[in-house]
Amino acid sequence: MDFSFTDEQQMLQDTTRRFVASRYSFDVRHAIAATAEGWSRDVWAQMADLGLLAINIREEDGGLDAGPVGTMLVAGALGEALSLEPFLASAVVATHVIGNLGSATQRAEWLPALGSGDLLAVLVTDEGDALHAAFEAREERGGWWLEGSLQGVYHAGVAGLLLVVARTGDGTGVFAVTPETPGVHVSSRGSVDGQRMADVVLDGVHIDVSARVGGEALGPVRDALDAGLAALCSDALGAMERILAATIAYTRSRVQFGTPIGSFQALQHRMAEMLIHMEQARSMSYLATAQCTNPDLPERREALCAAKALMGQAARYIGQQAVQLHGGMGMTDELDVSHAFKRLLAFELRYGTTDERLASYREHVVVA
Amino acid sequence: MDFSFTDEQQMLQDTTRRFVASRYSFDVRHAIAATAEGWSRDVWAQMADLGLLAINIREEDGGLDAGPVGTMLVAGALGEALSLEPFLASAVVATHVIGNLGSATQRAEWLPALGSGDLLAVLVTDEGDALHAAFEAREERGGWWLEGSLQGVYHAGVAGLLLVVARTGDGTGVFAVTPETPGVHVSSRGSVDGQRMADVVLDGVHIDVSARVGGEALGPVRDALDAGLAALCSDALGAMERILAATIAYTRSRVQFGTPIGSFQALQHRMAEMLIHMEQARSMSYLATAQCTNPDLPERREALCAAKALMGQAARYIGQQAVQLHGGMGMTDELDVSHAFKRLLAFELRYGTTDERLASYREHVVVA
Amino acid sequence: MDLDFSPDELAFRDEVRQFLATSLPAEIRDRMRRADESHVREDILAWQRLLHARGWGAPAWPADFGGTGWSKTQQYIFENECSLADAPMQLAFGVKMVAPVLMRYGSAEQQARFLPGIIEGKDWWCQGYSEPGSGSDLASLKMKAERDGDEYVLNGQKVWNTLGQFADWIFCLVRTDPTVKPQKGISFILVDMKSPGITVRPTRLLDGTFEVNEIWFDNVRVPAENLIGEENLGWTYAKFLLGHERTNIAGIGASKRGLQRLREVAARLARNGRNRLHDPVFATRVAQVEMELRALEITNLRVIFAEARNHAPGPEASMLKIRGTEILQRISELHVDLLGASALGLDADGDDEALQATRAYLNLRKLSIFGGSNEIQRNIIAHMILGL
Amino acid sequence: MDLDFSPDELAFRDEVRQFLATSLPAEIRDRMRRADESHVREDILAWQRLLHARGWGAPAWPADFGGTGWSKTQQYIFENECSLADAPMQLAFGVKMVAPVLMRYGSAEQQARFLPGIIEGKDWWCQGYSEPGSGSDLASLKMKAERDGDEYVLNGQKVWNTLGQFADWIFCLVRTDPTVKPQKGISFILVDMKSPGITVRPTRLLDGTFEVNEIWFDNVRVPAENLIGEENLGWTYAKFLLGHERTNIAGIGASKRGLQRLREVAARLARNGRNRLHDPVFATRVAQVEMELRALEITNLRVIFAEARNHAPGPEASMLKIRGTEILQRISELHVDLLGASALGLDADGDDEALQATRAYLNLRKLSIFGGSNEIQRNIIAHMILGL
Repeated sequence: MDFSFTDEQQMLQDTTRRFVASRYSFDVRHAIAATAEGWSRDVWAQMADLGLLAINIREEDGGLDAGPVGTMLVAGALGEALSLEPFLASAVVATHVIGNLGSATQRAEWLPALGSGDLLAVLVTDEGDALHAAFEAREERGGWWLEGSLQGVYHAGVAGLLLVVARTGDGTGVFAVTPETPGVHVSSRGSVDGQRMADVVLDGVHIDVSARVGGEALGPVRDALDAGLAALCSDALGAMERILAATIAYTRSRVQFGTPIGSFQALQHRMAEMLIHMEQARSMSYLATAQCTNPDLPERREALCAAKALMGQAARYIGQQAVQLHGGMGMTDELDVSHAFKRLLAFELRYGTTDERLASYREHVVVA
Repeated sequence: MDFSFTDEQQMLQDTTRRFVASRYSFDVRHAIAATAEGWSRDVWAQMADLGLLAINIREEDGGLDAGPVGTMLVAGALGEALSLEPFLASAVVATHVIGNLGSATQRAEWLPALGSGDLLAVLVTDEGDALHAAFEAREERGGWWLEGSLQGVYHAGVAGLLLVVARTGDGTGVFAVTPETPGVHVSSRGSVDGQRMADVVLDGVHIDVSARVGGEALGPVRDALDAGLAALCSDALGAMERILAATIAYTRSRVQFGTPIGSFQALQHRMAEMLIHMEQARSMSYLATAQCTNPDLPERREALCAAKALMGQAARYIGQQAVQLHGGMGMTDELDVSHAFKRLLAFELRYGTTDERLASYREHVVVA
Repeated sequence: MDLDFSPDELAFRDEVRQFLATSLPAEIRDRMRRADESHVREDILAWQRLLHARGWGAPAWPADFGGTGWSKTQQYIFENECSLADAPMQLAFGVKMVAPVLMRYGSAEQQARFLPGIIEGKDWWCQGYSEPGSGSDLASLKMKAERDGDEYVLNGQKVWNTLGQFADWIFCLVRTDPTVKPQKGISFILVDMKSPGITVRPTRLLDGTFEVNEIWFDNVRVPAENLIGEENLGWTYAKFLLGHERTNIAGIGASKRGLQRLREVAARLARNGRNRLHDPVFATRVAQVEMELRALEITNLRVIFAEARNHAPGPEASMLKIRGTEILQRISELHVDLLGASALGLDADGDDEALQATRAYLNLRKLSIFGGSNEIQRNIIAHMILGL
Repeated sequence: MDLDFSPDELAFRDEVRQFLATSLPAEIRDRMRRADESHVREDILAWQRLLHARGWGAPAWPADFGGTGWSKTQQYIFENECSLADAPMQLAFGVKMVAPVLMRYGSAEQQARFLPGIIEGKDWWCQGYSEPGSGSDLASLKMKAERDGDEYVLNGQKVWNTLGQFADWIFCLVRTDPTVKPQKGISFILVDMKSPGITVRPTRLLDGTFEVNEIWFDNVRVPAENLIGEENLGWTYAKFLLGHERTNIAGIGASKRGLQRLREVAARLARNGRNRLHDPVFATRVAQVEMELRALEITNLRVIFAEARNHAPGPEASMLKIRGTEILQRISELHVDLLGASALGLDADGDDEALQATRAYLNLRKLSIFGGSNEIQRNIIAHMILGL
């Protein structure tokens, strides 16, 4: 049992924190959110320069291979900054799939570009359920026909490479599709947390046989989604840290009836409860990170469901209380509190909702 | 819509309140609880003198016929006093069954004795489920054979008349059995709320054919249990009033860190929440009273389940917080708070637990 | 004791229902149903005119002033039926807030000048109470009004002004005497929103809508005849007003409508699979809210009954505010949880139930903050009811 | 970062399990399982002797004093395994409370005189802290100790004394200087319970058991050599002690055992029908507790890890106390709710699981009150961690 981080991991965290502290202020983020694309290619390039986009690429593929713990620390710092960049979608999930499933040729073609930030890839599948394939792939005339549609795929609207998960008849495959391919329709819209997501429709899309990424993909897709879930948990923990710190600072400075409202005991106890929720959430974020690569799948699933469900509950409690304790200011778009609140709401709903994860957990541990 | 009480109802409430205020102090109750029987025949006689045992007897049978509202007000005052007497079992439920089901002869034989306190009768059935018959009745040789057993029947150990609900083959019957009848085994024990309850075993009990009370009994039994449930809700409301008043008084007088603990905002907000729970419980107690005679059975059942479930939740919250706010004193046997807390726990578990009632309500209103 | 409405009350309810079914314009009802606020001023004023034409423009006003003379129970029935029928809420700032103050403390001239515009749906009123730093602690407000001949000159800032961007008039609390203790130096004044020197800046809220404003007053000149009652007695009028703000504070009708819609959405989603209401865990959460709402409706009627006898809304209204807003917020959570990942979208076009659910969830956070935060309400209960 | 126990720690856990399986007497284990406290003094002291014989009499003491030299993680593993095996809890007042004070602040003579009796399971210690009116506000205590030659003369009353009816010794906080501010005039003294002038009155608790006492001191003469450290510095020692009281404060092992037993009871009840754990609503409540417990175990290990590095238990222990006691209380609610109406009985004979469940539910109300109420713990978090 050891809760320390290695020097390398610590450095990765420090790097990310320094970067967002100097380059990703609330005002910068606000300006980025208001752009049409809703994220910053410039920031993305800087993240690449710092190596952050290569932490999920293995060393033999030219990456930093920082593993789940390194990813946790980077994602946590980005979550605290309420970052809008597609780190989780491209640098964690898509990078994972290509690294674990791709042929040597595919890895060599895509991984360096992913690490350098030149390529942005997104896995197109139901992030809440690895077993649910929204697309069908049919092999025909030396290629593949893809059909299907999926709503709300984070950052799919700006991806240079869509990694479509489809049922193949005898299993599950991942197919690399560029958005320019005829029959591909990607329409972006905003998510509640200010990030962009897209509805993806593949209407008789034909691709070359070589566009299939590796072979049977269910395992690698599930592994990538679990890595994504662990990173998302860490992102949410960062948002919790941000919002709790903001709430404490606000209640210390806001004066009513002649005293700071932070001196009112009922509010103090509420914040103490927020802290406990957050520390319990931190423990679960660690658990998700430790378990997301566990080869014992039922054990992994049980742990990840518990982590997501408990953190989802913590997100709701902490988010709602933070807004409440900010009073009217919490209702506005002007402070970070409402944006962190919305990021926490998105966390609750993504990668299997709190309700869904709690039901799965219940079936694993209670009825078993 | 009218939330006022008639003069007669108001008088009944005042009478009961004056009676318990002058004759049923906490010390008197404590002494009664310590006796072998656990209730006071003397108090019972005084209640009879005041007419309280006749309020569920119709006027044509010589009673006061105060109806559900009168019963609610009397039961509420007795609940506030944490009364140990078998008012609910004998003067509400058993009296109801005889009044509604009994032949003229049976009513004439038993009702005056019930009203005068000379006879104490208890309905022996599962108070949480009118449809569950714990006993079997077989007609044979000009009489009835009764078999079966039931645990935890309140006050059955001191009843002069057991009204046993049994399945008859073609329906449900109520059978009047005296405890002296061969084969009747009644063993008393204490309930968590300080009242006595008994396990009743009928082992080949033979009774005369005339001992059957009226005919098909399912309807009257259900009606009587619903009247009992409404009275029990009112009893619980009385206990809530007692425990909240005690908590407010305690926190006003108990000084810590130089100020009464009732001045701490976190505790004030807790007590405000207790009050809201109690007022919501009061509304549901009214609802139970208004609905317990509704001829529309699904509507009645829905209302009674909602009332019992919500009041059960209120009982738990108010009871637990009252003990907590009393600190160590709440843990002792010496103040009324722990006794009211235990009465509220018994309320949660009796007449269908909170869980059971909430599940029934859910099936009525949500899935329907 | 009788928990049911009387035959007369039931007949009244049917009359209201009938009126709503025939007189509420379909396009207004549909916009309300979709929470489409693109025509909010027109819709609310049009509905006010229709109500006025029916003689129901001001349910709570005395008949002398053109009110209905309805009992409190009738007013309750009316408001609930309006919610259930997706009618717009009447604009409280005029009908329910400034009007009672005018009727009680205004001069005959002021009454004649302002009340018709309110009941006839001509004037849009808004409220100038809160200031930066003076929210729950309202008496600490700072906006100055200095007498200059026949006028007052106003300087300062109001915040959390609801829907003032559409307003013709604003009633303001202003400080006319800074030398006495805070409650003693406040006056109550009516200001034409077209007056030079007023700047309104709508505040973008977390759900992307614009519902509240900051308003700056820069040497705004207001005729002294617009002062209500006496100078420096405004705190009395303000407290009187806050008492009247509390009718329908429990929002029973809105909660009932929310639960109806939850059922509708659940049934519609069920075309792709099972109805979420058949999941016992989710259904239990719904049942819990239904049950609490049923209790709260009775509690609300009890408070109305007591008020009708005592002629003064008491601190019991704080209970209704707390539980009522908690229930509305929990229903909005149920909507989001029912929709799951679909609730993530926030900038689809307005005709999408996921968008509405998410917006409502975000927007209704305000319920426990505005109108006296639920913490303040708990303080009131502790002090005024429990005597702590 | 590694959340799993190391191979060495796992081997240690197996060693503890093996010891418990072979050395915990069956009759003691069965009494603990039934919450039968009829032999509580004999059982706890017998088990202490068995632990001592194995060299494990004082897990947290330094090896110099006969302790195990175990790491904090090993101590955690040991306590959890003991809970899971239904072993008695070691009596904290001796091993975990007065002993660390003796080792840190006692004289060599005091250490030699008192520590062996504690670790060898000979002496039963109890605590004299709280007084009427001085519970959470401990520093306001009033019990007097006046110097008279080589003795102190004690007069006053202690309350909420746990299990003192069985005690050989009591450590007391007493006021030796009433003229200075409260914290400055307190001393820490050890008193033989056989001293003339001591009266112990057990208090009947709400569950019918006798677990706490009132103790009166009427001119009780105590040798001055029984004073710990310096006169009037007792508050320092008391705070040091309270810090040490907090090991195993989260009660992870007890909660795990409680959930195991809930499953066992559910399975046994299921012979008459379906297992209540197949009811999704009840099962969700169980899952909720399991999940929070899993998180709390990691949180507990994080606190232990941090403490091992910083050498001082911090205010984080307050979080463990709050959540740990909430979880234990909720498990006791689940037991009662599982049993339903069967849980009504309270004076059946001791071998009845309904009786145990009800007693436990009632008795465990104390967890959020004693040992620093959960309200006090929230104050500590607000002040010491959040800086409010």
